[in-house]
Amino acid sequence: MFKKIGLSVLTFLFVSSFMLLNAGTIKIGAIVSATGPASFLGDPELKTLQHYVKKINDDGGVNGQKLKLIAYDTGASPKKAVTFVKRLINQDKVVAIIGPSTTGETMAIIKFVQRAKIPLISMAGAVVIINPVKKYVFKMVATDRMACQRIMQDLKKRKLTNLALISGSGGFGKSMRKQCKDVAPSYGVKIVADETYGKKDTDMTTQLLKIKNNKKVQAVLNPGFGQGPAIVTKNYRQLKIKQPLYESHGVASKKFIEIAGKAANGVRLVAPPVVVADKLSDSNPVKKVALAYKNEYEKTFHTQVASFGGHAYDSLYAIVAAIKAQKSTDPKKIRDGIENLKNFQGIDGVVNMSPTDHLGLDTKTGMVLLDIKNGDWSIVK
Amino acid sequence: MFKRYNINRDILTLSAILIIVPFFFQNDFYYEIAIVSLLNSLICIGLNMLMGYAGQVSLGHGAFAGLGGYIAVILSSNYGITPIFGIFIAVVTMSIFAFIVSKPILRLKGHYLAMATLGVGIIISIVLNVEDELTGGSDGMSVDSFTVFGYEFSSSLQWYVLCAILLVFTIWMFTNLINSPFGRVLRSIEGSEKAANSVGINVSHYKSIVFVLSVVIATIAGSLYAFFSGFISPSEASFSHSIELVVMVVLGGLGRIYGAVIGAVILTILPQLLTSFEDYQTLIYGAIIIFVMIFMPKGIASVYEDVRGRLFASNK
Amino acid sequence: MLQINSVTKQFGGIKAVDDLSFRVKKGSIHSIIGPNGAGKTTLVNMITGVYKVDSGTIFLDGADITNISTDKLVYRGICRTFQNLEICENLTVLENVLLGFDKYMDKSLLKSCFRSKSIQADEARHKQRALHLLELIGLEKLANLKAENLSYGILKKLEIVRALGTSPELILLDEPVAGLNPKETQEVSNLIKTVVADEVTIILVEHDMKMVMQISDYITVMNFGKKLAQGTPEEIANNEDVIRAYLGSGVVC
Amino acid sequence: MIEFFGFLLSGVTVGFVYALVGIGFTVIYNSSGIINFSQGEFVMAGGMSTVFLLKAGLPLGVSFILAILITSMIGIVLYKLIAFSKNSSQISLIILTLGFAIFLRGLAEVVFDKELHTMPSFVGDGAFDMFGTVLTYQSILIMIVSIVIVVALYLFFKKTKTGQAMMAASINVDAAKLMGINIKKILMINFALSAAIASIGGVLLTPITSTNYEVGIMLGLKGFAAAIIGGLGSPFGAVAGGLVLGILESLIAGYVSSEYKDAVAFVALLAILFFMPGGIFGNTKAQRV
Repeated sequence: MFKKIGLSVLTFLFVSSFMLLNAGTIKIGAIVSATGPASFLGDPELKTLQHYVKKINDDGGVNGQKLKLIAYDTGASPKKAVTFVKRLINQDKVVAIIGPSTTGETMAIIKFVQRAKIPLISMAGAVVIINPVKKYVFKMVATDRMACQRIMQDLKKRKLTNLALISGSGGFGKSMRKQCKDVAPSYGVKIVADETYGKKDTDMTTQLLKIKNNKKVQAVLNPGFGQGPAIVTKNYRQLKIKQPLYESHGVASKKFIEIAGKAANGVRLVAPPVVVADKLSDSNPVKKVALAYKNEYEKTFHTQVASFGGHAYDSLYAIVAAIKAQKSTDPKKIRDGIENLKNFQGIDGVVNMSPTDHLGLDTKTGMVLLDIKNGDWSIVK
Repeated sequence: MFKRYNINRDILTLSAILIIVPFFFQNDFYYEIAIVSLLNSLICIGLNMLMGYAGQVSLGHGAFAGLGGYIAVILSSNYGITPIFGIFIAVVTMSIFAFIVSKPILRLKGHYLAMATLGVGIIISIVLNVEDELTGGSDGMSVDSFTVFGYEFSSSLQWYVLCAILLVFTIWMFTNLINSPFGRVLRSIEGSEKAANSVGINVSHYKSIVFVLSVVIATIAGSLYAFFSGFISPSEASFSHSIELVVMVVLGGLGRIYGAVIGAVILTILPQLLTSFEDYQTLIYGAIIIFVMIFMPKGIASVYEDVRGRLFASNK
Repeated sequence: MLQINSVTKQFGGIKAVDDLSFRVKKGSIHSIIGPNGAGKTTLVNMITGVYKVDSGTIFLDGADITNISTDKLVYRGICRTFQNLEICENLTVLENVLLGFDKYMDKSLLKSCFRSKSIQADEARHKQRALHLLELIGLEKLANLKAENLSYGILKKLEIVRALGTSPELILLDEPVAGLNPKETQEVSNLIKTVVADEVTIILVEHDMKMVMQISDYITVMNFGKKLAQGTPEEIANNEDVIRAYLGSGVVC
Repeated sequence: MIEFFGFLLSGVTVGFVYALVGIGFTVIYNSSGIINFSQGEFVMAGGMSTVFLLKAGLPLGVSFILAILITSMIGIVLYKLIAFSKNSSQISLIILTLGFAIFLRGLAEVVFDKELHTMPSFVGDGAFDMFGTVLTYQSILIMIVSIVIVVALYLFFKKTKTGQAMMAASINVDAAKLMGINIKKILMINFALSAAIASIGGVLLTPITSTNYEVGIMLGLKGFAAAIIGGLGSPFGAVAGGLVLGILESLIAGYVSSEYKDAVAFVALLAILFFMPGGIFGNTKAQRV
């Protein structure tokens, strides 16, 4: 008896808690890692999505319909991302999904959006997400491969040909490490040391010590995001390693400077242009959108803009543009709409999608090279 | 015939519930939760046999389930072995592994045993994280669909039926086992190892058998979960998953056959209900565990048994 | 029947049992007495394979049984009870006794899982025998009660009955009446006598002198791990060494 | 060779932190026989409280002391829960402390946040150059504080009346009761003390490694491994265990694979449990049948 009653009570709770009836709204799903080791990324992304969905609705919605954002926080766990993507598809019945924030999570859920035929715009960096092209998967963020190329260019210019890698072991670090190793030879750069560290490691002294004792090393590159690079940077300064330290676009956030503290000064990194929107030259096509976003974000949330929020902005407006263009909220139509985006002025650059290119980002506008000076960004000329 | 095969009221009730519940399901997501509940119940039944009946703690069963799942998945996804055969090899491998591990580990007692199983579990989870060529590392790997002799399990209903049948069957076998001389031996080990030893029972042998048995069930459930969800990541094998399983068993009621099921169902559904409390999720989860351990240390099932005991006392 | 040849056991630097030898005659009740710390329980633990013997040998009916584990000894016909009660409190009284018959039971995993007919018949048969044993100590009415609900005195008897289930040829009773009142002591003592009637050899470790003198056929006295004296109850009662050791150690039992 | 000393040195710093957590385990275990799985969360609570008190504008010293007091209070709450549960089964107690750990983690998420935090070093960012690596002032501070705590504990238990009463209580509860020792009070002090020690570790560690709400999980487990490796029950053993662990980890990371660094603690733990159940410094007690 108890079992029966218990189970029926639970079933009832279960049923009633999911009674979501929303007619006439366009449901857009979001999977972000707003907390946990990738909160650097997810937090500004979530804030941006919430803010601009509200803004769009206040301005009358899309084609007369209001948007409804259903966002879940994964804490950067691929397992949770899988659970949530199923929930978004089966339970919440969204028409498009934005996210996840990280590569690992994105790779984990691709299969499910492909099967359910729901368009996904990922906010993660790795090139593997859109190469090879998958019908329902897009991304508009500069790839790690582009970041690598930009860094290698700089290394070549400074005649630093022996590079040491110390990469995070998560999806982003792994993918960028692979891409950098891949493109290095074409710039005449040799990888002379290749260390890794775990997602939640709190001390990288040992790995850095090995690099320090390697006499060939002329520069060090640290692909990774989250707390890892901050600790690497701190340990790097503690060990007084003299060679220049390069970081990836995974750290293009004020949070990085905050955690790494003074150690961040002198770090050179690649970043999406929005971070330094106000410092861009007026001829840069991105400047107008990026600056407007940056000002609005900083006014609303009273914190300095992080590049990652821009990914969310672009993804959201790309979906909106697709819905407007197709005059439909059918997921398949939205997909077609995204694939046909031309000359889309995003924060991260100008986008021209095509059936063979689900990135569509223009390389020239996609990445800028920055130095950290006195706790602030400065563009490397 | 019912009597001969020991098909008792509890089994029939459970079957009835399992048949009725799907009528309340509104969409695939409900099935999803139900299937995960069933698979967790399965692991917990094995774990309960180890902890509740033989009295041996294991803080590593999540890892065993995860590793078992990985073996089955890697075999089928990377080496093209049919899933069912993959699971079979995983079961055999994990049995041997569990048997070897059980010998030194089950000599330990109390929190030393807890710590040793925890250690083995964490080592497994680290290996799964590090060997990314094979396992996809911390980002996990995606899993091919589950086919049995050409029959593909694709809809949620198919999975639900499979898991429900498996659960009922396992519970039936488990009930028989516990009520047999074999089960008495297990319970005597929890009661007093010395007593068991003094009447000629090779305690370490039986401990190993139960350990292997519980790992086998965990492997089957873990593999099925991986095939069902189409994805596996080392978080299946993580410390927190192991803890979750132990909490399910203890919450439901150690040494109570249906306790494991009740605990598993509640703790699978609870986090889904708690997503609306997002920030407070972990807090509430912890508070519930503390509450149960303080006020119902013998688990939820014990409350039910007390009530039933009073009601049916005269019948017996 | 049992032959102990100069066994020795050390803990740290202390010799708990030191070069001890004696024989136990078939069908007899052989008591081992001695002051606390004389090494009696250590000796029992060595005979039953709980402790490894440092040196010396133990023979049962001419076969070497030195350092064979407790559970295997059961199959050779040796069973024991414990000084500190070892009863499975989570089992019923009947199940505790049934445990004694464990060595005769089929515990194949598959048969158990699928509830084979043979196992059920087996179980029913042994249940009858177990109930019969319970009748010996007048507990058949309490058969389905959890053992945790019973008094200490009853559990002490239960332990002896459980040992009987293994059909032993030799039983080692480690202080079977420790902590019992005179009435219970008498009951246990009677029980032991009826057991002897069934031609089981008994090694009895006990402090209760009255009982020892009453039921023993032969007595070995230990002190500081060594054999102090041995003989029939009368001989021991009149042995000056024994009297001195008991008085000297301040323990009068 | 210089490399070797470098690894050794970086291992020692981490080792002392494990030692501090291990000592905390030891204090509770000695007095109550309970393995407290929320020990790691005490470390987290210490670090996180300090960070947020600092953010609230309090001076470093005050924040530090307040954080230790807060954590001690948490320790007392745990004791009260355990005492209230009147539940002696080991599995239940393990689950109870695990549940408390999850609760604390959840509490930290709500009261603080899930972000990573850091704070300035107590003694400046300076460092000594040694063996090709560096020894930061903060590391030296951790070592000194750990040693001071161990010595203080030793003196407390051996020389003061309260300490001796606590020792007596741990050896024989009933006898201690007869002697008029208030067991409940002593257990409570032990829980508070253990939490305080762990929180000191948490505060000292934060400037080096940063902290967040889940930093306690691994630290707790490794601290426990340290305690067992050193022989559960001896504070000196915990220190030795912690150092062995820290150095082993660093050497493995340096010479074998940094990815398997975290496994070291658990392999060592298993090895000790299987082959030297008494730990390096403990002694196996013969079991009485």
